[in-house]
Amino acid sequence: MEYVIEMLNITKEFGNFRANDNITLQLAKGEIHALLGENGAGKSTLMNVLFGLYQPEEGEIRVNGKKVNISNPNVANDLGIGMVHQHFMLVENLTVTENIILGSEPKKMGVVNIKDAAKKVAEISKLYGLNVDPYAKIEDISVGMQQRVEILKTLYRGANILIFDEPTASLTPQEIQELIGIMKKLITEGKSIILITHKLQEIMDVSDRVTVIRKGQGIGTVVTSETNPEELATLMVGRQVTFKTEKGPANPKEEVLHVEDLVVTDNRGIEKVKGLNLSVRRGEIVGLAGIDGNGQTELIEAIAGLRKVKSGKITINSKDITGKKPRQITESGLGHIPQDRHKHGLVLDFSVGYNSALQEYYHEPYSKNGIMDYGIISEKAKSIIEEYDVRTQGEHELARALSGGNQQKLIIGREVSRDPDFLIAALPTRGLDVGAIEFIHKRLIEQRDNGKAVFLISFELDEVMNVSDRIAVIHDGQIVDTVIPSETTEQELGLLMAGHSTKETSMKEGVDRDVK
Amino acid sequence: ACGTDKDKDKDSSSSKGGNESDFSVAMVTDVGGIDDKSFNQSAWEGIKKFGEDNKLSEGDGGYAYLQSKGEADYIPNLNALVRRDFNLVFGVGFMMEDAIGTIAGQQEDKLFAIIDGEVDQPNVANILFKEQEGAFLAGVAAALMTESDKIGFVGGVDIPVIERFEAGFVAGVAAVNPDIKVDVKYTGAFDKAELGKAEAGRMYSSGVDIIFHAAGGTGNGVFSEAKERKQADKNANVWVIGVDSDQYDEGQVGDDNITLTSMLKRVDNAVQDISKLAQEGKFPGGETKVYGLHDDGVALADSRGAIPEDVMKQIDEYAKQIADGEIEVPEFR
Amino acid sequence: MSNRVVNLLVPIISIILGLLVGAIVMLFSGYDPVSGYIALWNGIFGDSYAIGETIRQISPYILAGLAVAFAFRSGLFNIGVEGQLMVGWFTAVYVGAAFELPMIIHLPITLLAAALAGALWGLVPGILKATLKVHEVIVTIMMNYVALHVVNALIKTVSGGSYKTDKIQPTASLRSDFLSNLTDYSTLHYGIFVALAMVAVMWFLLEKTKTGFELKAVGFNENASQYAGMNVKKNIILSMVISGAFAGLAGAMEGLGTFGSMTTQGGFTGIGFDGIAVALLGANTPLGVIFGASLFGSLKYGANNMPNAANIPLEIVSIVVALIIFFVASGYIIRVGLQRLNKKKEAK
Amino acid sequence: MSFLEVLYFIIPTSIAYAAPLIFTAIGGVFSERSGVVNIGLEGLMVMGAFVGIVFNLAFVDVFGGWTPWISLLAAMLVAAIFSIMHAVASVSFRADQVVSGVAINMLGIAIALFSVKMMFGKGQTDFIQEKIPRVNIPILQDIPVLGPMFFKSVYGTSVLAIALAFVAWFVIYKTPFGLRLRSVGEHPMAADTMGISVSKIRYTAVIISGGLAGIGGAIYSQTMTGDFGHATINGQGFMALAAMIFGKWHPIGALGAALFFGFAQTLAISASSIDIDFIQKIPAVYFHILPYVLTILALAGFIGKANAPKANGEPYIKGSR
Ligand SMILES: Nc1ncnc2c1ncn2[C@@H]1O[C@H](COP(=O)(O)OP(=O)(O)OP(=O)(O)O)[C@@H](O)[C@H]1O
Ligand SMILES: Nc1ncnc2c1ncn2[C@@H]1O[C@H](COP(=O)(O)OP(=O)(O)OP(=O)(O)O)[C@@H](O)[C@H]1O
Ligand SMILES: [Mg+2]
Ligand SMILES: [Mg+2]
Repeated sequence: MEYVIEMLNITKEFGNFRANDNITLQLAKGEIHALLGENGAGKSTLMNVLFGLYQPEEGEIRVNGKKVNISNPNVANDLGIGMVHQHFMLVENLTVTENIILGSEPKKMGVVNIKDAAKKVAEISKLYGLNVDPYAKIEDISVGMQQRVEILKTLYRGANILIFDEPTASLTPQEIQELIGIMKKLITEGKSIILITHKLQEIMDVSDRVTVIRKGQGIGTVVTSETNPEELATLMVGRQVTFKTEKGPANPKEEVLHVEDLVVTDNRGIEKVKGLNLSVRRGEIVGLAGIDGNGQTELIEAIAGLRKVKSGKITINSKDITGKKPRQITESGLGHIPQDRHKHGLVLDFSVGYNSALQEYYHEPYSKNGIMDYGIISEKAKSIIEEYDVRTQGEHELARALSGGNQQKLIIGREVSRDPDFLIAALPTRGLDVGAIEFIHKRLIEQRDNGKAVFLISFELDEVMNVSDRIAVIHDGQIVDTVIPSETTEQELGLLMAGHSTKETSMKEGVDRDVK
Repeated sequence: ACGTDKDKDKDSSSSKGGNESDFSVAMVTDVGGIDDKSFNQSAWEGIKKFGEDNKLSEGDGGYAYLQSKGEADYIPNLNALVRRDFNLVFGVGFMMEDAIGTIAGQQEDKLFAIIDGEVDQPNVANILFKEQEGAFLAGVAAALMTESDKIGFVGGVDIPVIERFEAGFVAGVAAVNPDIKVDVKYTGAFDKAELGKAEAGRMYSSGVDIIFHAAGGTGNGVFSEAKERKQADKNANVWVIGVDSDQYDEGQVGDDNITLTSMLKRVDNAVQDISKLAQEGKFPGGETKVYGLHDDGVALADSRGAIPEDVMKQIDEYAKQIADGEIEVPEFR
Repeated sequence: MSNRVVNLLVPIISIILGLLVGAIVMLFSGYDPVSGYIALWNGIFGDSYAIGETIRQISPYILAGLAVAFAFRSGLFNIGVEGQLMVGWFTAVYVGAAFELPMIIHLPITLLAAALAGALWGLVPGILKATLKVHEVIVTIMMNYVALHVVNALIKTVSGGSYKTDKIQPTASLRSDFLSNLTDYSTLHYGIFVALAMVAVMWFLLEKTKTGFELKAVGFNENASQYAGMNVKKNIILSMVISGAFAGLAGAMEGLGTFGSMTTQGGFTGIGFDGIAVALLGANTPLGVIFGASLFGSLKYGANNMPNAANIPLEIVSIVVALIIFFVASGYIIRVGLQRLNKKKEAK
Repeated sequence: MSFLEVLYFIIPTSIAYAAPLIFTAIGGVFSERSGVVNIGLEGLMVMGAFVGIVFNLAFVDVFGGWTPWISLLAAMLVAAIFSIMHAVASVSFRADQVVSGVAINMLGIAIALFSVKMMFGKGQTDFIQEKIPRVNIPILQDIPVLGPMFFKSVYGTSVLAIALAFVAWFVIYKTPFGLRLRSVGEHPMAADTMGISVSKIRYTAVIISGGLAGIGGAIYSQTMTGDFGHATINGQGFMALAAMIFGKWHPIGALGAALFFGFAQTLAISASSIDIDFIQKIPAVYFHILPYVLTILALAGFIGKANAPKANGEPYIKGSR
């Protein structure tokens, strides 16, 4: 086989920690090569080495058979290697075009020639069907769009080897479908792709071969067509993983959350939630399905008291909490796994221990009349680490140093261990490996079985289908329909999310293909 | 401990080698610094003069100074000099009153003098000046020289010393022509030239043609403004009266000069006077000596012809009357 | 080398580097570094008197440093320590002079008053930041000038047109004959204990109390703090107020300890600005501040002896001090150097 | 003075007051837009003020009327070189940029004063003979009302300052360098992955800030004091810092803020001199604090937080998150 990229026996150390231990990865021309591994296995590190951000301690890299020394991203760019980073590398307050031309700006008499650049961007984006607005500011466009900007950046520089580090972690199903389409198109254009993702189905769908790494070590490379998700999972985790989470039937009891004609606006004052009604009962998991930007964020933040309610009423345990302060709401029984773990969920510069007490530090036993008891807090942290298998040096390590996966487990541990009557879980498994996901789903169901109400927000249809007992579909700030998982299909859901009412869907079966 | 030892050897050596006549003096500057073109500098000149007259050399057993970065340095500096065994130590500036008071209390066998301040201790001589008398003459000069009959006074921070300048100046103007209104302004700072400049700009624009400043560094701004106006237009009628030392050099604009004259505060004379007295064993401890026109404590600088003879005569006339006590110049506004 | 050793070595090496460069400067400008540094040493530790004065000088630096550090810990940059210090100084002197009370009441009240004054001066930027998101740096800079002019005006008023307030009652004084005699008539006063007490207070506040937990959280991440039900605005204001209180006490050091009165200020004292360096040299930790203040205070004070004993101009000393700060700040590069050394050693 | 006369006084004076601040503040904009906090502006201004005067004194016979202008260049050069220290510390040595700034401030005044002592044997320099002149701009000065306000006896430097603001705006928002500058200050890692050398940009930015602050200081000393001493620059650097933040890290904003400060100052001065009895009765202190209070009020007026560049103050370390 003819390889465009060969990473041979790469070893990368951070201090005396081996993030990559003698890993070999060979990318054939025109293939989509998946890179699979648990959180913290070493995937991003390996790719950062290939992109010239890190220098490996050992091993060599060959491009088209020639040994190269990729000392910095410039070299990578020149070699035609482009990378779409896991944490986007976009300057928020610049426009799409500015972000794309950054570093190789077209000039007219010393002035950046934005017009031409924008035109070129528009062309490329048209060529690959990305349709992004060249003049839009990054901070104003959706994550999916930002993702495409990242892709455009590499294409604009004429990269023919593209690295995607968890591109789908934060995309909606539609966006994922579109992305997959884009990748296939790129291949036909003669480009080669390395794809990192935790979603085995995606790997099965698009990739030609898979390289699996575990705890920094290469486990091996398999041909996709000759394997299956179960095998892949076992390879990467080192044990059997169940996908369809086992759960008994729900037996819903009295209502816990009640939302009535709720209206909420976003930061710009535009109404995002428009007279929404919703109810979640003890002993059930209600999933909220919807396309990003249809008011999910505003809804959650309004319930949690992080955003002003324009009109309408929210009650928890039939206690009116409309416009109450976050703490009052928490105390009336809310547990909240926030959508953005870095913005709301954690104080990254606090230790794991401090973070584990973030919601309860102010009352006994964690503090008595104004004095903290860090001893008890450490105890609590230890138990969460233990029980929720948070991989960390210990409760004194900074939350910042944890992998997203482990950061997430920490948050879930903190919120669930408070045993709240009503638990909001917003995108709880984003960016996590299958092992972690399985674990988290188990916990949510456990809560339900203990007679708590759980409200699950997710862009992953299969997650919503697997975990929830009822699915409320949100579209344009309203619940357009509520369906039972066993009685619906992903297709139907997709249509509802797109704003079609159930009646239409039956006739619209033909559209499935587009949605899928 | 080595520090004290060193001091000790110093002491012994100086007392060994020194014959009876040698009488060492030293001073501590205030935050203004040794060369503030004002009383610190003037005091130092006095001390040097005294030293030279008595064939003393700079250093221990002769004459010396220490500079203060901030108020907190006064006491340590005074102490350092006392430890170096100077017979008489001057503290310059009212800010040093407390410091002198403390040290004088601890070192009763040493002699101290404070300039511009008063400390009630038997071993401290207090030196004050009748700034108002000098300022009065400046006022007379201004009143006689003004063509617009508008005169300005720019003060720094509003403290008693400066108030004496103001009071004397205003009185002097009034003595010549009661109808002239003096535009009195305080910038609230001694070190903000931009404010002095703006203030002066305002005054000149409003028709003022002579400004007397008692504002230290802020006064630089006054000079800048006047000089610019002179530079822009050779026959612009703008003048500045300097303060403390002869500020003629500041006034140079090409071959013109906008310094009308300066009100001198002869701290040097006072310092020498006190040093001599002390040397002769007539140290005025516990007393307050107020130096005025009469004893060359204050004076007007040579105007280098900016002020014509006849006017000078009238000024000298006033000077005489003040010296003879016929005119009593007010101290307060 | 263990991390601890490195952490110790870095400041030491920085100081040595600073002194070295300073020595070179002296050589080139025709001064004798040896006698210069001997003078510096004697100026700091030479005799009990010097030591006394050095410690005296350190006290206000500790408090100014605490003020800056405390605000920093909750994400605020307080350049207003200078002004807060001045109002604290004035208030201390005023309360100290105006009332006649037994010491056990008078002194504490006076200190409290000074702290409150400083706190008040910190309250303004605090409120503006919390409610209107006005950047605290500008407001505190402006408040410095306001303080300067207001205090001078107040001195004039309370002293009936003079340039100096009355002396404080002995019952409000931090002066101590005991300490003074101990250090042969230095002006050392009990202020140092107040300062050290405040170090403890800050440490306790930040590391032990609920408030400290909240202040730090808000400093790191306002969103998460809000999510965790903390009152972000309250904490921002609180932080500025406490910071101001420390600064006010720094003023009290001058008013009740060093001077016993306040004279019209021609300009800023500089202590407030030095406080920034002190705090950051101490990595914004209470104990670190003691280190920063000691370094700063002793160099600043000992410097006076260089013109005195070796007639080397003060400016050279400021250069040395600045360089030391510079090198301490650049500790990273020194760390790298040390690690290189280590590697070499291990290699052998 | 009539109302118009008052304006004829206030406006030129405000601009003259603002000019040094404008240069320095815009210098700050460059530095902080690249992500390097620069509270060393004060020290850099001191350097500039000092060099400006010394150079002026030394070369006045050579350059005659051009001396002040060439002195500006000299000041720019030296201050720029001096600022490299700050760059090395904050970019290469990953120093705490605030501390390094403080060090720059202390060092600036110390070096300047020490050199003065060495050169002149006293604490301040002599007075310069060739100050920055005020000029009447032909034709424009004859425009009724506006003429006397803006074009009669103005400093060339004031004109330069205002021009600079627009040049800076152009550089920061229209040129490749500006684009890179902003990206480095917002998201250095992103810039790095795009092959931009974060350090190079930051060095350049800091050095630019040094040069501009140097000019600012030299303008001040050559217009306001005419000599250099320990108190020549005191606080202007911090006022410039305030202007930069007030102007939301935007050159035009900084220009506006600086002009506002100047306006507030001169307003207070002329207000205090209005010859109405009750105004004359107002204690001076109220006028002394007026400019600063006005500023605070103005800030409170412009509700909404000034957003600093995201990466401001953080040394860029590859691979950290
Ligand atoms: N910059 C760094 N400094 C120190 N250690 C690091 C750094 N980056 C990664 N590591 C270590 O290397 C390991 C692998 O990190 P990497 O980012 O490659 O994981 P990953 O496979 O991308 O995980 P995820 O699936 O969550 O993205 C981590 O567990 C961490 O301990
Ligand atoms: N600067 C760092 N110091 C220590 N560990 C690091 C650092 N950067 C990354 N890591 C490690 O890298 C691993 C994963 O890194 P990566 O950037 O892929 O995070 P992640 O888990 O993918 O986060 P997310 O899923 O939120 O994107 C984690 O184990 C984390 O501990
Ligand atoms: Mg990763
Ligand atoms: Mg991840």
